[in-house]
Amino acid sequence: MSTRDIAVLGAGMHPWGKWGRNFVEYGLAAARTALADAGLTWQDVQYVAGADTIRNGYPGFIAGATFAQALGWSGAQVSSCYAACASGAQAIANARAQILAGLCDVALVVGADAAPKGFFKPVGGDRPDDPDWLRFRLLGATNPIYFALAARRRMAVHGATLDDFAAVKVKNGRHGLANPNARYRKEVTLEDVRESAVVADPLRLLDICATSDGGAALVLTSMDFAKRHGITKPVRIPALSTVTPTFPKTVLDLPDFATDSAMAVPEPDRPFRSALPHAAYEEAGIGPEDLSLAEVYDLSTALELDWYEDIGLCEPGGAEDLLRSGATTLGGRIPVNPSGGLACFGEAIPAQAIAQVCELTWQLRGRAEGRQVENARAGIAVNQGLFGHGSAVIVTA
Amino acid sequence: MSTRDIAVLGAGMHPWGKWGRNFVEYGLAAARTALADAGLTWQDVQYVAGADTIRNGYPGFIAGATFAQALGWSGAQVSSCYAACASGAQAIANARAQILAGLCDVALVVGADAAPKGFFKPVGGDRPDDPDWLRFRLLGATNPIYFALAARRRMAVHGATLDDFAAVKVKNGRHGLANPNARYRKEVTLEDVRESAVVADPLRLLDICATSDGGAALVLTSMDFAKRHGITKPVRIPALSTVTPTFPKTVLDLPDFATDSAMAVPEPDRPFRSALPHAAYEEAGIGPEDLSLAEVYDLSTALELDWYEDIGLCEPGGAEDLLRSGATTLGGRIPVNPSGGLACFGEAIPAQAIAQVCELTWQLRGRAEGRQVENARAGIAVNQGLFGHGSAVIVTA
Amino acid sequence: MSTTGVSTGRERRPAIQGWFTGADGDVRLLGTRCASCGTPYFPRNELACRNPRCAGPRDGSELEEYAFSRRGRVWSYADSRYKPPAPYVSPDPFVPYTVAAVELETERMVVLGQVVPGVTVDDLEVGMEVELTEGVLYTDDDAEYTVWMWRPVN
Amino acid sequence: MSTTGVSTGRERRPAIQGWFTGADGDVRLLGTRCASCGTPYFPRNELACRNPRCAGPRDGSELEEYAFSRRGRVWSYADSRYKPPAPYVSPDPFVPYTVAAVELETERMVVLGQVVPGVTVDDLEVGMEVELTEGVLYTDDDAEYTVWMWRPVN
Ligand SMILES: [Zn+2]
Ligand SMILES: [Zn+2]
Repeated sequence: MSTRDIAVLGAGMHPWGKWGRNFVEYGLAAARTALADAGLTWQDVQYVAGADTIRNGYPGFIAGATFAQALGWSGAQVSSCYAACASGAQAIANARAQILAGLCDVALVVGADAAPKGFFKPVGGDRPDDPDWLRFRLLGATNPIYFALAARRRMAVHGATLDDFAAVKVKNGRHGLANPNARYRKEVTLEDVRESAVVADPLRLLDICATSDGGAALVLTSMDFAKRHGITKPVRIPALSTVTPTFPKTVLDLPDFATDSAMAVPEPDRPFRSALPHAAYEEAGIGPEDLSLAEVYDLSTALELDWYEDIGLCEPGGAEDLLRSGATTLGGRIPVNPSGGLACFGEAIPAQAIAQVCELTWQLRGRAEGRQVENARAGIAVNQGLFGHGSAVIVTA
Repeated sequence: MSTRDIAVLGAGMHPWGKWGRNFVEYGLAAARTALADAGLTWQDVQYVAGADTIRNGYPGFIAGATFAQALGWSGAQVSSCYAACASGAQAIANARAQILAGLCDVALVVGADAAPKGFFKPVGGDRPDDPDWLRFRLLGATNPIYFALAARRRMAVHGATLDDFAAVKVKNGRHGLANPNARYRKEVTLEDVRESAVVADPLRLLDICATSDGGAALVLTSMDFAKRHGITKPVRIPALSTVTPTFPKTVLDLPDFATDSAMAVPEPDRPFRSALPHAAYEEAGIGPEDLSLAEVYDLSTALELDWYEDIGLCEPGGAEDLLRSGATTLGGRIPVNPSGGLACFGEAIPAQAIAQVCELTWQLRGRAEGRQVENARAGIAVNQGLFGHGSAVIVTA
Repeated sequence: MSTTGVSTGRERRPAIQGWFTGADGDVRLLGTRCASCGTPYFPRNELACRNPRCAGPRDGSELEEYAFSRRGRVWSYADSRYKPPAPYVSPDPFVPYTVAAVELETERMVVLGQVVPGVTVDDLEVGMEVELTEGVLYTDDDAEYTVWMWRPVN
Repeated sequence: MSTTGVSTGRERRPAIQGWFTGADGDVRLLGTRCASCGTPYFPRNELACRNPRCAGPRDGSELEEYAFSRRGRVWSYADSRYKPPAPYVSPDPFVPYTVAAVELETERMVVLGQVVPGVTVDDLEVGMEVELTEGVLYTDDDAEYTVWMWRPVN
């Protein structure tokens, strides 16, 4: 057991969907479910880590306090963080550090969102100093445009086909069929994807993840507390990385107008997206060959293929073959997104990285009914958001 | 030495003012100054904790990453947090936990703001579900209204006078005269305060803090790192509290329409604002009698008097006598706001709690030129913001 | 626009739905109350009782409609001498207004409200008895928008 | 409103000041370049060189004006088939547009831009040479607002 282990005693979600209610409700439900799962009460929680939503007014900016108040002010310590798609992972990182530092024994991590319809857009107001505003104004560079640029690049460099992308959707659609927290639980065929409207060439509607309402929560404790609580072999988090890019960042990401220049300093050995899991593998002392499964951020179908390479399941350029081999399908060597992924959930930004860890927890407990990976021992959850954010979390049985 | 000690190796600010530039510039300058003060470089930093600003577009929501990019992507781990006026303290708390957990040795904490003029107002857009929007819409309950309600209550219950409030301003104005980072460095007289316009009765313009641009940063390290770096007796942070209120929260705070009801559960023994330092005293194993100085959040002059009682410098109702005795003036028994406080700085929200710790650091090093507290050994910095946020940080020599 | 409270003959509408009710003489703040532990909430809480020691189901089903006491005592008061920013809807020229924090004995809580126009801080004292009424917060071409207001009991 | 690029006789104004310059045939992206380490920045960086190993003063004084290469090769491309949200200013009815990410050999970086109207994804290929020009992004009653655009080199 590493001295960097913490225990995951509880996991809970509010189902993803378009419910039209306040995000606090989703977070509260997820928190209560996670506490019940852990056999603990809100009064046992010493530290609350909230993952913020920036599209739901002031209560969203201070999600930790909002959830603490909704659960009933208890005098717990609190934090609220924001890191785009990695917000949930940073909330886990905050809680983990508190526990490893001995500052608390029991932490609750909560993220929830009520998402707007359609394209994500900048928060209101004229903000010509804000790159996230300018990319819409000057380029019409929506999120799908960035996803499509990466997809087209993959086609040109690695020979990915539209049917490869569609096959990712078909696979994930099937994975999520029995997931009670998934928003979309319906078989999708290659034909369905092929026939869906092109949103941003080469990506079709069914290649791109929707935006959803949802909530997810985790109860994290010290290993000592878990033992005292009678759980001798809890699911553990031995490693978590939130590293930033290394200059020059030569891969184009949201909301950039341009990459960094590699004129003065050569590109780093490891591009940003692969540096994230690399740091986590180093911390955990394991490698991709030790994984039983992975949850990766499939904002688009094509992006899932990039992740195969970034987390080391295959060499660069090998993702299409790996997919076609069936290795990443449930029953294969290394199932990816057994939960159904963003393809079945849609994105509820601050909840998503927490939901990934919920799925890994259930898988490692052997309780992922209808989508269980056999003998799951270790998993990784990765994501990437705007402005140099991303995360990799390793979870072990 | 407590096992909860971390070392403050560097402190730096960008002067407060109304400079009209981007907040990133202030944060960058503060970070560079703090690094130089520590004798370290940006490349030594393993973890960056940003305190967010919510009024400067997307880069403000992810302040940690914004500052990391401006300093030059280095692969450091990152976090960004928001907690209203306690944002800076939560950023310190995040960095401290990482260090105490052994996850990093060197952390950089940065907060900066470019503040709008006049009253703070809700972030743009119609948001009738947001209490921070509704309090303006339905009541016209600006921040000064809440400050004024607290001040009037103090007058009625404890016999504070308008001249007591003015005396706080005169004291802090004098304290800040020689502070190179203060925005206002001008002697203020009782007459000046008396003659300034009433903003929200009973408070006058000079009773209420302005909003400012500014930045502050700290370089925090493990005690071991400090020793290896040749600093055997660094200034230390042995305790930090970000506790939430305990139900029922019976003191009216921004942006509440009402307090909690005490019908079902009696009021907690310790109201919220005094629970904050109490938790920090417990953690540090010291009490108010051990303090050499305090930096308290004087959003209004009257609020400074509340803090005297909340941090235990005197019994409830004793603040006016303590002030009048001169004990809280430089040269007195327990100088409060030797920096000049918000009275001389104006508020740059995410930077402020960090700036308080910068001041304590300089005081404990004996290098607070022109405002030095004699033989300073221990200090406390406290603040309170909206929605159940607040902090107390104890710093020792 | 006007906040003088003088009727302009326009339709009267509450500035917010469901927060208060009743005609003059029996205006009440509306909130919810936990049927399990008895805690009342204003503004209304429909999500779950926030008393962490409440034994109720805490899924919202325990929360029932509740009308608050009409009278209370001034806990504190203040005024606004300068025009606040939007979303406050201000008449032009701006008219200063007074706000009171009022302690409700039965509910053991303090509730904010504007004080009826014409009553200034000079007319108020901590401990003074006040009662709830309805007043005009702002008007537009369509209607007068009303809100709960405190007024001294004569 | 129109984004067709057809002149309407209105005044032409850049949609943003200082990001590009020049008349057709010599349109350049404008940015800054570190005089110490040589790193160029687009959009312009006036704060401090962001190369963490740069030996320059890194207080902004090291950053000088820089005009980027006019030509590059397509790194990738995509289009938008649905009207994006504001602040994009869309004609009514919406007209799809194409975006290219272009690799500049000298600067060793990739820069985004819309592709001139009329050029669709079917006309593009990864590796194709393109050059910079100026096109109309949107118009209002006062003016045509222009932006940098990529166009294939014939
Ligand atoms: Zn209850
Ligand atoms: Zn340079």
